[in-house]
Amino acid sequence: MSVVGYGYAVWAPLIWIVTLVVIGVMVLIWRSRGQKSYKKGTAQTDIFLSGARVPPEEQRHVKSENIYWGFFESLKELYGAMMKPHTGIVNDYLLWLVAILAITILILVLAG
Amino acid sequence: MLSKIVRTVANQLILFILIFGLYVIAHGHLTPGGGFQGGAVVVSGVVMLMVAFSSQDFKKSLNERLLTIMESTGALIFAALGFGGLGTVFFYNFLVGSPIFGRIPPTGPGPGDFWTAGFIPLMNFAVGLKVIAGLSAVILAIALFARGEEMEE
Amino acid sequence: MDFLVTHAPILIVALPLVAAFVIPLIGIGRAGDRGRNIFSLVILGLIVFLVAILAENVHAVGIRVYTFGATAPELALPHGYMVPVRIIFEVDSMSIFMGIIVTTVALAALIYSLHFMKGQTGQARFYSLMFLLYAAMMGLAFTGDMFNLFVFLEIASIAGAGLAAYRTNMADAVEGGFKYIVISAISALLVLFAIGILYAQYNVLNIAALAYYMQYTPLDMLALGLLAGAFVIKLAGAPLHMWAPDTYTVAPAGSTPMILAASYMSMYALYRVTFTMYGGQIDTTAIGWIVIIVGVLSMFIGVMMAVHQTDIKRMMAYHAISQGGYMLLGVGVGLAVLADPVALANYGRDAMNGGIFHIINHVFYKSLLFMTAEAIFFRIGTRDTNKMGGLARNMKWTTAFYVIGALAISGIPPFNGFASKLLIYETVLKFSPVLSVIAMFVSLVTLASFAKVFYAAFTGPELPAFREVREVPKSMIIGMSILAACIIFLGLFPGLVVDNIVAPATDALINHTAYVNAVMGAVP
Amino acid sequence: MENIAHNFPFVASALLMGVAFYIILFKKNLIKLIMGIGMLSSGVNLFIVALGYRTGGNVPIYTDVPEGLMVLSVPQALTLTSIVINVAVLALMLTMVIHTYRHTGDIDSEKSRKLKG
Repeated sequence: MSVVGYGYAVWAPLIWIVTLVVIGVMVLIWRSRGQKSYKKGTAQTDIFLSGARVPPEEQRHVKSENIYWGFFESLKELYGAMMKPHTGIVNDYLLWLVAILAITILILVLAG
Repeated sequence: MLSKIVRTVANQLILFILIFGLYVIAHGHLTPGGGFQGGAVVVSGVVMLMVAFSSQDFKKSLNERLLTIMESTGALIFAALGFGGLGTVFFYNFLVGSPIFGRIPPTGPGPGDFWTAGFIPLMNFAVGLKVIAGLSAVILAIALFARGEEMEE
Repeated sequence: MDFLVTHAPILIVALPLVAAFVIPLIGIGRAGDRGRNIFSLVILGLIVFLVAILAENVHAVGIRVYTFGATAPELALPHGYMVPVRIIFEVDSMSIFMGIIVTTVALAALIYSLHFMKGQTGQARFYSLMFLLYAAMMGLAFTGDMFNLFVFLEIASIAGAGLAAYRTNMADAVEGGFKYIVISAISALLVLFAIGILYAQYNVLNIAALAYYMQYTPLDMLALGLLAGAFVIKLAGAPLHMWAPDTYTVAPAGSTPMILAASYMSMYALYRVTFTMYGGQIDTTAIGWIVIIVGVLSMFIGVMMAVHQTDIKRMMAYHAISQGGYMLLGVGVGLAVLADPVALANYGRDAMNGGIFHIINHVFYKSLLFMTAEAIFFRIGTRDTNKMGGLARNMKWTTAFYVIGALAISGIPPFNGFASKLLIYETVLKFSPVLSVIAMFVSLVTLASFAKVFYAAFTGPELPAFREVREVPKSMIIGMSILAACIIFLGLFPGLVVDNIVAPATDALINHTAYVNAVMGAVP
Repeated sequence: MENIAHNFPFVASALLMGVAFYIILFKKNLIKLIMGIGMLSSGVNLFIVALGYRTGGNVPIYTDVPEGLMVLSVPQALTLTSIVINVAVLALMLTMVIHTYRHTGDIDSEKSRKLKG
């Protein structure tokens, strides 16, 4: 009932979940055998930044635009090329429509 | 507000425009025309009044609530006529043969009999009501917007 | 009960239409809000029931034909006629599949909106437009002739644009609505032009009759090109996707899923035209490859633009484009091999199963994600992820729903996105391995971009500005949990769904003679 | 010569559509854009009405017509529906342009845009 066969393999979510639960239980058992000396509310849980002063909360949070900075930096040219057609001008959207329409009709009339 | 001559002529002319619009609505099943066309003719009269007088004056008499009620009523009458045929099939013309618009027209070329076509004339009336209210609301709203005002909420 | 079963196709379209015009009348009084909410829920509950019995009926007896104004609903072709003369509704498994999707989303969106819209002006118009949009979408799914398809497309566009521009106090909302109505109006006029070309040749408007008489002349191919272009811009396939982020971003929460579903109704129309109307003797390889290329472009451009966004709803809108590419890829593979029975049985049908299964999955999880984004907007008043942080501390339900949606869209097992994506990867691999690799890469970037937003918006230290933020009201949580429950159900029992509603829909598309014969079977 | 006269409505509708597309694609003023869409719809409507016309045909409203061709009534019904829809669409667009003008003080599609990228 919950199984989908694809030819190469079979995807059975229930079996997958049972496996996940077994692994989870194993992890929990593992975890419970760890050190017990960690205590909440003491200096153990404070942030340690090589002795430097810890900045306030707003500055500690990594802003969304800084995440994957390297990815965007290395793909700068691709993004430059991709931003160019996304002008936000409604006439340009329609220009694309007409261009694609012309190509589609040409292909269909010639191939059909 | 335009000059007194324009206002007086508009006041006289609106009657004829209304009559013609209602004629087009009523004879929609016999002649070219119908609910939308007749409604548009009536609304052209409203536009004329709006040009001759000012759109603020209309805000009082043609308020949003009235137009909403009119428009919804028109649409509901139309839908109700559709539901009326549900005994057989939706949109089944159940009025054929009944005294209201139910006559079967005689064959042969002729100007047509008014009491024919079943519920189609009634639908034309409903559409006409809806179009008059809807287009008036549109035109009033745009006229008021252009002056920097809102239609009252 | 028999009465309801017989008249279900029209009641499903007519009841919301009536509701759309009754709602402004209820909303006039002072105490109208409560009455209007109850009325909307009652009507929609009734429609859900009708859709359920119609789905059961279509599953049991096959294609249902409903003829307007005839002496009997099944009388599409009166005795001695060569073509159907009346307006007909033709409901097959594909139509009812789209109907189920739209109805579920409408139910969740309506319940979500009850609290979301509280205290805003013009609520009557909002609900009225919602019902109008719903009626138009169901009409699109059920209609059996081309002209009504155009009419319902236009109604859906008008209602959708009105909803998108609903918050007229914001300049960008009006702009998004305007762009939507402009591209919708022009694409609808292209559809009308194509209908005119078809009518000129065959003098019929009925889809089944057109398919019966289709000669595949160059003019027919011109009409197919116009229809395909118009539907592709409406479903936001690259490179015609640019309007979608603008519109989805600004639409108020309850209506964004509805507008999203409306764009997939255009996808349904595209499939209906290509498979049913042109699916006879013609070699569909050319149109199949066009669909595949559009799909791959949408996947890639959509996801790459999405990673870059800082507006949370805009990011999700670009993902909607990218996920639309998966559906086009899956079904495009099926379309390209439609003329080859061996390849079709080998992997084409499964690819189409994947593409069509992805529609229901995607509409559910993307609607859920849009709702979580708008829940954040509801509480903190911004969509900019740069300004967010630590929201998980106060909005636990919203975070949970976001995580469910994000995992589902990234294709993480055991959620539903994985089931359909796996189906697409495996079948496309047999058709062309490169396409399959691109699809997997896109899925990876999807996960990356959702992880980015999760990190930026929900985790991190509690920002002082959001210390007072509370969880969203109950009706919004209920609306989201309906969709979350659907996602988990689809994820746990994919086989049940694929066998009972997806596979019949695929077969309804492939088996074009059944659709034609349901109307034209009695032609002398 | 007769052929040209027969095809005249189609030529006119093609011209209308061509001019309309030129306006839609290259005029940045939103009001002009709306006019272009209006012209496009007129062109399509003219095309469909011209399809149904038969030279020397009868009016399709009599119950019993004389011998000969009859002008097709279906395309006229289609055109009428399409006109009604277009009225609604154009009205909606105009109100949106008014709102855009109120917010941004401009009706140029490039200068009034807030959403891009």
